[in-house]
Amino acid sequence: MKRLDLIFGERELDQMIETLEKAQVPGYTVMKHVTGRGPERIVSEDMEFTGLGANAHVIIFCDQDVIERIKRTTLPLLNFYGGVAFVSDATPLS
Amino acid sequence: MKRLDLIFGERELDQMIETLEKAQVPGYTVMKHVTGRGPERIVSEDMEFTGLGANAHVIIFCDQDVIERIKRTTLPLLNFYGGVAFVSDATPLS
Amino acid sequence: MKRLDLIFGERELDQMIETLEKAQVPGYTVMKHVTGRGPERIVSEDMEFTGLGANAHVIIFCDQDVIERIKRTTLPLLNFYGGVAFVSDATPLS
Amino acid sequence: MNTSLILQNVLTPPVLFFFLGAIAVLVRSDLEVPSPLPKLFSLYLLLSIGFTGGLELEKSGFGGQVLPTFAAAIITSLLIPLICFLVLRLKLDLFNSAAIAAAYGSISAVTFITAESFLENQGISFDGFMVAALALMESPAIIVGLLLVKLSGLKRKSNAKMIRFRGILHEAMLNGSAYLLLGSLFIGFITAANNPSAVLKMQPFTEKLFYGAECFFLLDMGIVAAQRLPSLKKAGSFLICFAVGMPLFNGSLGILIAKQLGLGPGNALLFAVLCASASYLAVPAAMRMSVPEARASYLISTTLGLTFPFNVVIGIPIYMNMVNKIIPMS
Amino acid sequence: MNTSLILQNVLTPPVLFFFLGAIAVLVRSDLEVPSPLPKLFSLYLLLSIGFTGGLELEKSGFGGQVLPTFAAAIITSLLIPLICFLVLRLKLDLFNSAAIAAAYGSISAVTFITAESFLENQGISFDGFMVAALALMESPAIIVGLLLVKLSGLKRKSNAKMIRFRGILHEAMLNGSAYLLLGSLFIGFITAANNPSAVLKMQPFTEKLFYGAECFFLLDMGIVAAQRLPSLKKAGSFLICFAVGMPLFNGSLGILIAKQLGLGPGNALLFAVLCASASYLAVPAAMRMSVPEARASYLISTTLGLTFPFNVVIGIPIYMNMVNKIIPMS
Amino acid sequence: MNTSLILQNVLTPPVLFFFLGAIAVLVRSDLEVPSPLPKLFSLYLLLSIGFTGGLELEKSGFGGQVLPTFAAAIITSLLIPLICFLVLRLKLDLFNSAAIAAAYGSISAVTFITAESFLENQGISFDGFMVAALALMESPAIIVGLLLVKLSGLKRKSNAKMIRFRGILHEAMLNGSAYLLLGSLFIGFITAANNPSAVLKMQPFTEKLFYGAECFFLLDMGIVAAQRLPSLKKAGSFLICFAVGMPLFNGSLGILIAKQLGLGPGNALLFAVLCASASYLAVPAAMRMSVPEARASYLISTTLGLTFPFNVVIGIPIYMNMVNKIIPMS
Ligand SMILES: Nc1ncnc2c1ncn2[C@@H]1O[C@H](COP(=O)(O)O)[C@@H](O)[C@H]1O
Ligand SMILES: Nc1ncnc2c1ncn2[C@@H]1O[C@H](COP(=O)(O)O)[C@@H](O)[C@H]1O
Ligand SMILES: Nc1ncnc2c1ncn2[C@@H]1O[C@H](COP(=O)(O)O)[C@@H](O)[C@H]1O
Ligand code: NA
Ligand code: NA
Ligand code: NA
Repeated sequence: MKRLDLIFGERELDQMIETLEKAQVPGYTVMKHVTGRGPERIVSEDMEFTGLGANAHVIIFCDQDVIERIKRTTLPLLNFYGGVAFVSDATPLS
Repeated sequence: MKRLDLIFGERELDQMIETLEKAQVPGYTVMKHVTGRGPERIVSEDMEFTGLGANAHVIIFCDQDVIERIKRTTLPLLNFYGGVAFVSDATPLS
Repeated sequence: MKRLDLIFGERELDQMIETLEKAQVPGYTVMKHVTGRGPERIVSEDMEFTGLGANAHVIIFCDQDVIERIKRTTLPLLNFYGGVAFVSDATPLS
Repeated sequence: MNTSLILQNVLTPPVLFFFLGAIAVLVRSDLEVPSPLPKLFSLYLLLSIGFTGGLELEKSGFGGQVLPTFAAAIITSLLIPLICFLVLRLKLDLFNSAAIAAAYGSISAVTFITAESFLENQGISFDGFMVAALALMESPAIIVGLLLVKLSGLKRKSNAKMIRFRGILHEAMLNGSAYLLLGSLFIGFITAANNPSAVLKMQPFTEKLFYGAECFFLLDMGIVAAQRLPSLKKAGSFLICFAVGMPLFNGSLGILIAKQLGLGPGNALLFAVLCASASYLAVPAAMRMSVPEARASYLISTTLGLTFPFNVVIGIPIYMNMVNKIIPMS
Repeated sequence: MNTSLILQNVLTPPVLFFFLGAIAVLVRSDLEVPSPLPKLFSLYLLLSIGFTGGLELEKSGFGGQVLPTFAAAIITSLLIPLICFLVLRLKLDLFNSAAIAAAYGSISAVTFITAESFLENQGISFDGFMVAALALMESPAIIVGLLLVKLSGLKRKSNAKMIRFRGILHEAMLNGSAYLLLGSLFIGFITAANNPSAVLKMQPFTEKLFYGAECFFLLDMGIVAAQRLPSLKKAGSFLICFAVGMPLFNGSLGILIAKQLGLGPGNALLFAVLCASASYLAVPAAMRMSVPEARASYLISTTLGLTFPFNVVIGIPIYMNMVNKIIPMS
Repeated sequence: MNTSLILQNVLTPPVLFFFLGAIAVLVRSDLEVPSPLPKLFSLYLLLSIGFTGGLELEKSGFGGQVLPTFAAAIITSLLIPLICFLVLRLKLDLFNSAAIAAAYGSISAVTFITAESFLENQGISFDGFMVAALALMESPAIIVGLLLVKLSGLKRKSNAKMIRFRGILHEAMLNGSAYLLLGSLFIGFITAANNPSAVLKMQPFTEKLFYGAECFFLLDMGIVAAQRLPSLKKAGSFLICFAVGMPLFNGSLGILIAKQLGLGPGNALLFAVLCASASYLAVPAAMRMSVPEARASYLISTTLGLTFPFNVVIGIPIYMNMVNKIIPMS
């Protein structure tokens, strides 16, 4: 199985999750209040002060075919608003 | 070495950590206030309001034999209360 | 590409990020308020109470050569103050 | 029952802020009260309610109607979950029935506060020892709920076996909110008895600030309640009827018991509200121990999404009306 | 203009705490107000400002200068972003220009409060309905800013197409801070009309506590503002001049309009401050919808890092001076 | 010394809430005050203590006993860590000794407040400038602690070399809590001198609310202290004796110095409490810079788990008793 890490602006969280549901993910995990730096933007804690929220970090454990669907549904949004997405391997503990 | 990601209800955190210690993990890292959706349950921020707490995300870097012990000590609890556990490869930076 | 997970005391965060910038990382993501246990220290939420802060969890997606530079700039600090660093494989979603 | 009574009950800041929060969700505003701020307000309210209750209990002492009321409170909150359980089992499985029954047997402190404000507005007097009754009614229903699972489940799956009696008592008496409420009550009592000047120094925090902090908390409760409404739709019409019908039944039961106890109209209303209200703070957490399968979302959407606003908006005036018919004004 | 007026404006606890926070960053102290505590204070301030404004509005009614002032407020906050946009386009791209223009058309509640305190210190009277003007001026500029992007961008890239008119109205009227402010205003109004005893019960929270909570909030604003200063340096001298020059222009404009409206000196100062101040709470979040490229760091460093302290320290006395010259003391 | 004095000291809401928190941990209740709420209260307490201290300092001026007391305060807080260090080195390594010595040289603001309440209860007067002494005693011990590591470690491992003198001063004077305390003191002083009406507007926040907020904070301190008790057991009997014996010694020392200074009984008790109390807020963070090896858990379990409750419950009445014997009632 695969593990997908998505990091993007908290303000886009609801929209992103909608696209993930459209890709029929089996589940997801969300961490909010995440900060960081990307190629062109620093997201610091004072973003939260201004109502922009910080970043959100979303983890999805799923099969490769879900990853393919996510590419179609979620990637355009990510490219528009900015953010990163990385895939790695993972095996369920069982 | 291996990396184990456990995600489950915050309320079970103490119990889970007890089982991890029983499996003699070398260490662990805990992130609380995590939300998400699993196969049958949505964990949202209002869970915290009701005292249920949100999810916890626990990361453990360890050797394969610890993973085997964790299977015995922690997996039953995880299956009872719900939650996910995934293993992947990781190499210490050194 | 690679994924690097760094976990260490929140109080050293600014210093660590300075060393990461020196290694010219393309970006990084920070999660604060993280707790855990290492080989000799338990970091619990009451650390925050005493102004020590909890742990920080930093994720960096980057190429192998950046990892090599991070080894030179960041590892000494990590060894001095304590903390863990693990590398795994990751592929950008695209 | 006249609508002006309802309107007057609704047009108070706490209730208006509740609806402001609920409407925020419905119109998709991005207003939110980020965690753990709601926790700050719920801890504050429990501490203040408990402390003030302790002061009042010290003033009233344990004579007269006090001890009989306490006994009746405990018995009622053992009885109500049993009734609820029987009703719920008509349609729901064991675990959900037990969890929801426990919630309706327990109490909602915010509903109680709203009823107090309502009485003040109407100029009807009531006694401070009723807060102690509130504190006493928080836990017994949880014990009943957990026992129901344990006993009914004996022949069944493994879960029930995992529950031990000590664990049940522990969850019921020592969950964070019951513990803080009872502890603050105790501290208020001791302080009133030994240290009257300290009482004065606490008042700006525990009393003056209370009404405003309640508004803030209700703003968030409105948000949470409205977020839960969709899952209520999924829960089906049985639960929706239950969420409205059960409080009416429990409230009426409470009034009859209050009449037997000889309580005045103010105390009788408060007793009715304690019976009619359902818990969304202590119970979900406590029940999870035995019932991870109980879909907490049902529980909270029923108690917080429907029963709470029902009680606060329509219920309280209805119970008052019933009290006025049944209990003679002193 | 005398420096004692400036000094008296600066030597108040809120302003001093702002600088205490700013200096903490400059001397690299590790003082911080961890999130979400700043959110607690900003929610509290909006709720209290709104509620108190509602009370005052109920007192003043809608007669006399009230409705004309409201109309002027809305028109001004549609006009100012257009002027700002023209100026900004001299040097900046479309997206940044629109975002910053919207911020300067909108208002800063904390600057407004500081001006109120200033008037109280000077013993100059003003009217409570001005808070309602503040609430009305929060949203229109956001609409203008988003429309500017949409219209100018029509022939251009895809982003502009993604913005729909409904979305624009939604972001402008229903962003968390506008919604809470207007909602609390509404609740204050209703409560004052129906429930005077509830007003008294709210006062310890919404009024007594206000000044101190403002200090705490300004401590954090000082920290954030100072953290933003480096990125202001990157922004270049054009933006720095804009951040100081534009408030002076907008403030003067506000005073002229106030004179036409026949407002007294107190209200005129408040109107000038509404025009001169720039938003850092609602606007950045609302603009992001259309303009993810707009470097929010420019926006916030300009409005919060420079315009806010400028207005609070020097601006208010300057505007007062202008008011005294232009508007005869009644 | 009579036990009624102890009882009266214990039966106050702040102390009772401390024990409520501690017992919650012992009986395994799930009561918790989630982060960053404790930070909210500690920031609030520092701000309020500082501001009020500034007001009082402005009232008292710098004449009479004020400056000598300040000088004595600084000298004492340089001396005490040296004594503690010598004692600790009998059993502990360099790093732990230095860290713990610094903590006992520094002060605990909450212990100080409790002593003030104690004096008020007893009807014994004291002076506001003692808060300024508290602020002055926070940092010097940190400098001593860091210097001890640097000097003793010169021939040793690399750590000591990494500490620079500028860094030491920076950590000691500009750590968040010292900075906020001194800054608020300064602001209180300026406000009292220039703006008496602003002082009145601050009071509901900084004074009226204080006692209740203190209770809330102590509830959390009780939880943290009790969580630390197990690691105290690991620390061994030497540290346990130290945590009780050292405050007694330092308190006595403080009383002797107070006698030399000619302080009245109230001020003398406060001075003794400053000497006897140990820091758990500023010091652990500051020491970490030099001493990542210092097991912070030892430090906090000793100061917060044992010395703090000891001082608050038994220590204060003991010191009062000693003061009454040594210093004649004026
Ligand atoms: N190379 C990277 N490694 C880890 N996190 C990253 C990286 N690049 C970007 N991010 C995260 O993604 C967020 C949004 O990135 P962007 O909008 O592309 O600047 C940043 O704030 C970081 O938290
Ligand atoms: N496929 C998944 N990917 C990421 N997180 C998941 C996934 N499935 C479940 N989770 C997380 O595990 C939590 C508990 O899952 P469950 O109790 O099985 O519904 C959820 O709330 C999610 O945070
Ligand atoms: N084996 C491990 N797996 C996951 N996290 C760890 C591990 N070892 C240490 N950590 C994390 O690293 C932090 C600092 O570790 P240390 O200072 O080495 O005790 C701990 O508080 C944990 O959060
Ligand atoms: Na009930
Ligand atoms: Na403006
Ligand atoms: Na000391």
